[in-house]
Amino acid sequence: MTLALLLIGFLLLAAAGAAMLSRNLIHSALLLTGAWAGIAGFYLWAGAEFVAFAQVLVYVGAVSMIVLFAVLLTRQGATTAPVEFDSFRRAAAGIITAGGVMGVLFGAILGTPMDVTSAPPPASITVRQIGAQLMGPHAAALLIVGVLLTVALLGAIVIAAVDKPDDPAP
Amino acid sequence: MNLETLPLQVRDWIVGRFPDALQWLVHHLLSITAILTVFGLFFAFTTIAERKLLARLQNRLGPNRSGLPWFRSLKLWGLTQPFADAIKAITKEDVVPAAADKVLHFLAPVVIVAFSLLGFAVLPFGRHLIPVELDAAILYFFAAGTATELAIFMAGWGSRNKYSLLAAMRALAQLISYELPLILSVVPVVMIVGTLSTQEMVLAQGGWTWGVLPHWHVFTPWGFAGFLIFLVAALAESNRSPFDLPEAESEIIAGHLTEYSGFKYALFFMAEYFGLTALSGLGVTLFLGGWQAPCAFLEFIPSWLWFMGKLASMIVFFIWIRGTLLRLRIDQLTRLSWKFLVPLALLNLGNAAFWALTPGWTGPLALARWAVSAAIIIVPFFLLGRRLSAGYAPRTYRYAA
Amino acid sequence: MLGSGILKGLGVTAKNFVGSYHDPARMVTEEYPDTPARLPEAYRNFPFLVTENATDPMGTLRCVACQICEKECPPQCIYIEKSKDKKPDATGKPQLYPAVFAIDTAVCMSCQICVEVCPFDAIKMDHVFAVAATNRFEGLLLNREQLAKPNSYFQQIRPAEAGEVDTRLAAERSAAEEKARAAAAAKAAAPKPAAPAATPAPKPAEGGATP
Amino acid sequence: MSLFPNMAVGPTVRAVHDEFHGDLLEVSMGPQHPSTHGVFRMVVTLDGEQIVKLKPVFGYLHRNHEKIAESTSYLGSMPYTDRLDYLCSMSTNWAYALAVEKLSGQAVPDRAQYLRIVMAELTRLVNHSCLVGFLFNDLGTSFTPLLYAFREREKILDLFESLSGSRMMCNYQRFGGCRVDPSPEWLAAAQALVDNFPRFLDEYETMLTGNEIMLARTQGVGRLDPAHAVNAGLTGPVLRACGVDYDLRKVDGYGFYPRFDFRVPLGAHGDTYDRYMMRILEMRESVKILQQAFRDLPAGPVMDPKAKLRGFRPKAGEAYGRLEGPKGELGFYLISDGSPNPWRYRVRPPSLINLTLLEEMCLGHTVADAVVILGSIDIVLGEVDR
Amino acid sequence: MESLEQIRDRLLARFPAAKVELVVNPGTAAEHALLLDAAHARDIALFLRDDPALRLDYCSNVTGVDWPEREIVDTVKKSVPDPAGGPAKVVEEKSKRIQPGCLEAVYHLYSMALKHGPVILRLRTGNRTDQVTLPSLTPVWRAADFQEREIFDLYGIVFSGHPDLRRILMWDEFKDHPMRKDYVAPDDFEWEPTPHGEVHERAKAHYPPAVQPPDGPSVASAKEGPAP
Repeated sequence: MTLALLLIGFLLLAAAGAAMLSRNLIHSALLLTGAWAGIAGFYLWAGAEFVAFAQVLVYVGAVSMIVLFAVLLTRQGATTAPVEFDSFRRAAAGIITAGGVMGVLFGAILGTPMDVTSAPPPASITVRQIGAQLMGPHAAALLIVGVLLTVALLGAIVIAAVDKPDDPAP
Repeated sequence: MNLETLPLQVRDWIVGRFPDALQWLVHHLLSITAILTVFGLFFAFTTIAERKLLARLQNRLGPNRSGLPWFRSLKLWGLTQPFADAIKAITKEDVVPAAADKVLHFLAPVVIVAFSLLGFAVLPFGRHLIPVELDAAILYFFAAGTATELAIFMAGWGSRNKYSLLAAMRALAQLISYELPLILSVVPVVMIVGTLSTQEMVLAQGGWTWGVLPHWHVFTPWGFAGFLIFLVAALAESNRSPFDLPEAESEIIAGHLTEYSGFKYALFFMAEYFGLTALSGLGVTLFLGGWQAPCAFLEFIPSWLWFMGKLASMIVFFIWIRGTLLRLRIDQLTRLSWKFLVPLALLNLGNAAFWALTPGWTGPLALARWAVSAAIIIVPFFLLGRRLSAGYAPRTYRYAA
Repeated sequence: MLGSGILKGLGVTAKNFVGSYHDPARMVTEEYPDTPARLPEAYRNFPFLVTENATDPMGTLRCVACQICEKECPPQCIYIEKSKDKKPDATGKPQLYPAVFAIDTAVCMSCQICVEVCPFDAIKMDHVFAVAATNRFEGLLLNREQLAKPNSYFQQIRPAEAGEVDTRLAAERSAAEEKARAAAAAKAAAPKPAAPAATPAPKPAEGGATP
Repeated sequence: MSLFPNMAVGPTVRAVHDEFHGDLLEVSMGPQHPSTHGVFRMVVTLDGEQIVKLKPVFGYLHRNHEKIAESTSYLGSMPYTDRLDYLCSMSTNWAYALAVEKLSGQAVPDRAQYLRIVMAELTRLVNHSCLVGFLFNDLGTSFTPLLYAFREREKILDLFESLSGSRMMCNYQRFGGCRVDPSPEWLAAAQALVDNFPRFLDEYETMLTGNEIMLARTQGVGRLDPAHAVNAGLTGPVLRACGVDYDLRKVDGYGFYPRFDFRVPLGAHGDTYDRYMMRILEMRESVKILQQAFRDLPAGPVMDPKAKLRGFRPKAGEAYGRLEGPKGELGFYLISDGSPNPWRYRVRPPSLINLTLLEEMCLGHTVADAVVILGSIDIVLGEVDR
Repeated sequence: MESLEQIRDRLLARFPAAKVELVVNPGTAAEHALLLDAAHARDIALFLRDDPALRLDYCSNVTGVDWPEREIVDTVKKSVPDPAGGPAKVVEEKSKRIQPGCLEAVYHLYSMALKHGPVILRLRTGNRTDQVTLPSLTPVWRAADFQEREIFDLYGIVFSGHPDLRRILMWDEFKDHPMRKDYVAPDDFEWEPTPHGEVHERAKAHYPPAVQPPDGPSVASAKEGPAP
């Protein structure tokens, strides 16, 4: 089973790396989507089917569309020119922030107590139990997320709606 | 050895011939090949059925000339037409425009066919014939279905052609706005049956009252409304007739398929049909009782025949719609979804909740239960319908003095 | 109700679907290569020259190279060169005949104005529509030999019109013979009173022989 | 009343380059496009889906028909008139014959006048059924209404073929009458066809006129203001759809039309739906005219005995003959200088002039609507480009 | 509708400076026309459109006509007294004069409001070479838009005041005006070897003798074999 994990991990990191390095913005957006699919693969490997399918449905289906729209609307999709070396100060600032973020990440990973031996695969949870959990202890979180998303949706519509007169009256 | 379990026995016989370590792999490989061959042929004969049915709708014969290569006199009513089309598609030159983004142009058909085939993994074809018994089957089905948007966008953007770009934008708007009613029309069934797995949904629709009336969801008010919304949304998801805007041949030539030719075009074509078959398979499973027989005494016919029969009848209905209806404009299409289908689907959700909470109403109360449930869905249908078609009515004309 | 128009539409297409199986009015396909094309008699496509009989086409060509059709043809696709010598035609009168009569069927639009203006019924419209040639210039330029078709063919493709034309021509020929015989008789009668003493007039039979 | 209501400023026209909305997309629809009814090109500037500018481009099928006519005899130009509007060759022939008869004062016997009306009305049925079929094809049906309309059109074309010899290139009228006298069987077949034509129309109307998608797609699309339509010289069903009562069969009363009782339908909104209904109602009126014509078709010659076939030289002078073709006012303006060839031969093309306001009708609508509006105007490129 | 003479008199009364003449149409159709001078054409057109009695709101047809220079021979019969006292002999005096050529735009106007018949206007340019501008009547009747562009394209009359004067039928880079009587077709047509008449002569000039087909069509097509 660890062979599958290595394979998924390698594909995941390769896609993410390629997304970083590729010149064409559309290509990197699609590679990012590939990386999300890799994460879904990882969930499948871990036996959490529900989360994997939710991940594919949400990320590969919807969020990738939002990223592509963002790329199209700002019309950067066509430009493939690399960013030149502007000035020493900007490069230094870039390296510092990257280093900071990496430090925080590694601290978090190393800090969590994780026993290295592969834990016994948990009994497969049925969707009904997940539903019960969601409706039970985590009901508040679910409702807050729902409200949050609706507000975000309405906000997006308000911003995007150009003050166009309504459809020409018949 | 009855016909019902024949496919299972054949599978067990083949799997038995392999060493144990490989048996798991062979088992799944067999189900994959079974799906590919059955639905590959189903796709082939759907194309010929579509062309002949459309022809019959239009008072003409349809393709009937392609017989067998060496027995020329044998015409076979054109049944070998799809194989002729396949050869034509394969041998045609595959032109890739110079300015095209080669990677996207190549990947689009691959992605769209792969993801549209994934949907078949969870459909219960027969009493025991289900490729993968997933607990979250419906969620898996919709997860597999979302990637078609991605592929259409890649095709539209990759071809570097104005019409393809227009089509990619239209396709995205259409698919996104119809994903919601599709999922919302499925949620009542999940709520009533209480599970996401398709096999249990079909089992829940078993049994007949007085041996004749099956307990299919479509025969309940919320089920019928859900089925209609599902049909409209499925038409839109698979870019079929009233909603075939992305490849509206009269406006933007073949939309995102303009720059595709040869085998890649055939792949897109195949993906569209696989998507349509998968969606109608899901519709049959959720609303038309999957592989359940319509009456008790017809139980002897194998269950997978029932599934295929219902699937074929839904495909014929789609073809009939294609032969009759006009195409909607992009803003009307999205308005139909957001202002009509989504509110109705939400109401239907409430309707199903009411239905689920009142199982106890028996005898005269059952009629009341039906009436209330029907009213919940029909009254808003008329109100929303009148508001949607406000100002559009056939006119009467005056004549010159 | 919102969907009623759509349902009526579906009803009509269903009626047509069912109708296509039993109602001939709703099944219009004619499988052309298998069932031959039914052409009405008046159908016209590309002219042809009428000859009296099939055995000697160039000998009995009705056309007398009067070049009216060449002048009247709108796209100017007919090319005629008169013959130097004369040849007796059906009624016996010596007439010219076309040494070269070419129609460029690539230019001809089958408008049958040449048939209308031809005073000798020498050119009629044909029923051929499956025309193919390997070379679009010389291949479609039909000369006299290719254009000539016997009167029997004309009767076969246009029975009514051919019948009319034949009765009219037969009437003209008999009238022409009448005149010729009367002229010959008058000629034979005239010399007798002028020169009774001369050797007997050439035998009337010989006069009658020259048509 | 400004003649160019929104020539420069469409309802949502904005600068070509706008930071947030991105620049405008210029698409060329045609000359090779599935729904421009021939080699017609529209250079469309799009803001997203909406049309901001639309320039029609003509000339792809220009054969200079008028220059050819100046070097051909009057009779020689008759077959060329079939090629002008190749869907309605019979009524174009009549328009040309009408102009030449007006130029030379040639009389036409009664039977020929009746036959001309029969042929013109049959051509109107052919043209309108053709248009309605293609309009639904532009609206997106997969050929079903088009094939129903073509089923009826083919029956009429078979009648033309058995009479004049060719389905579409009839070359049937001559100066002073018609070329062939139809046989009784032909008249019986025509009568039978005309009697069950309304059955086809009823089936068409039940299938499509009440269709919700059809109402949504055509009502309010391509609206036209009557004053602009009259000033822009639009004629035919497109003009009557705006409510302007102008039908040459009633106004000029040419041929024997005053003897027939028929009504002229008028629209009220001037949009694509009205233009579609004009064609359907006009087809019903044409069926009424045909039934009256078959009922009292007089006997007698079809060709005026004094009419000369060759060597036709009208006196020097000019004449403008016009008639109500299926697409609008079709006119022939002939100037003769006494020679067998006309000095100037001018065709007034209703298809070209009906396109004058195409841009005004399409501004603000989407690409899908522009195709439908063009389909509802009914143009044939043979007549537009001549 | 009033007769043409009444219209002309009302126009002359209304626009004293304008020159409006009646052009007689000798043909049997007897559709006479009004010849307007270019300067006042647009005001007269506006008047004709808006006058309540006429209301010519529909410009049906706009036609370009090319009248090249023509040599007119007028024969004048004069009786010449015979010097020897005999009867006076009638002598035809032939005098040649050159009628100057011009380009002409003919407008057929109808009224849709009052449904009455054609009033025909004629506008003539100075000559056929440099003075070829006429006032455009598109601002009065939008119907004349495409037809005036066609006249500009095929005849070369420049319409001043036309909103969008471009070639309509020929491609924009085309130089000459094809409908003029003295137009010479370009020689770059594809060789069509129907060897007769004028086409044959022009083909000969194009193709070196080697390529030319042997004279006479019969020989050529015999080799090709009969069409079916």
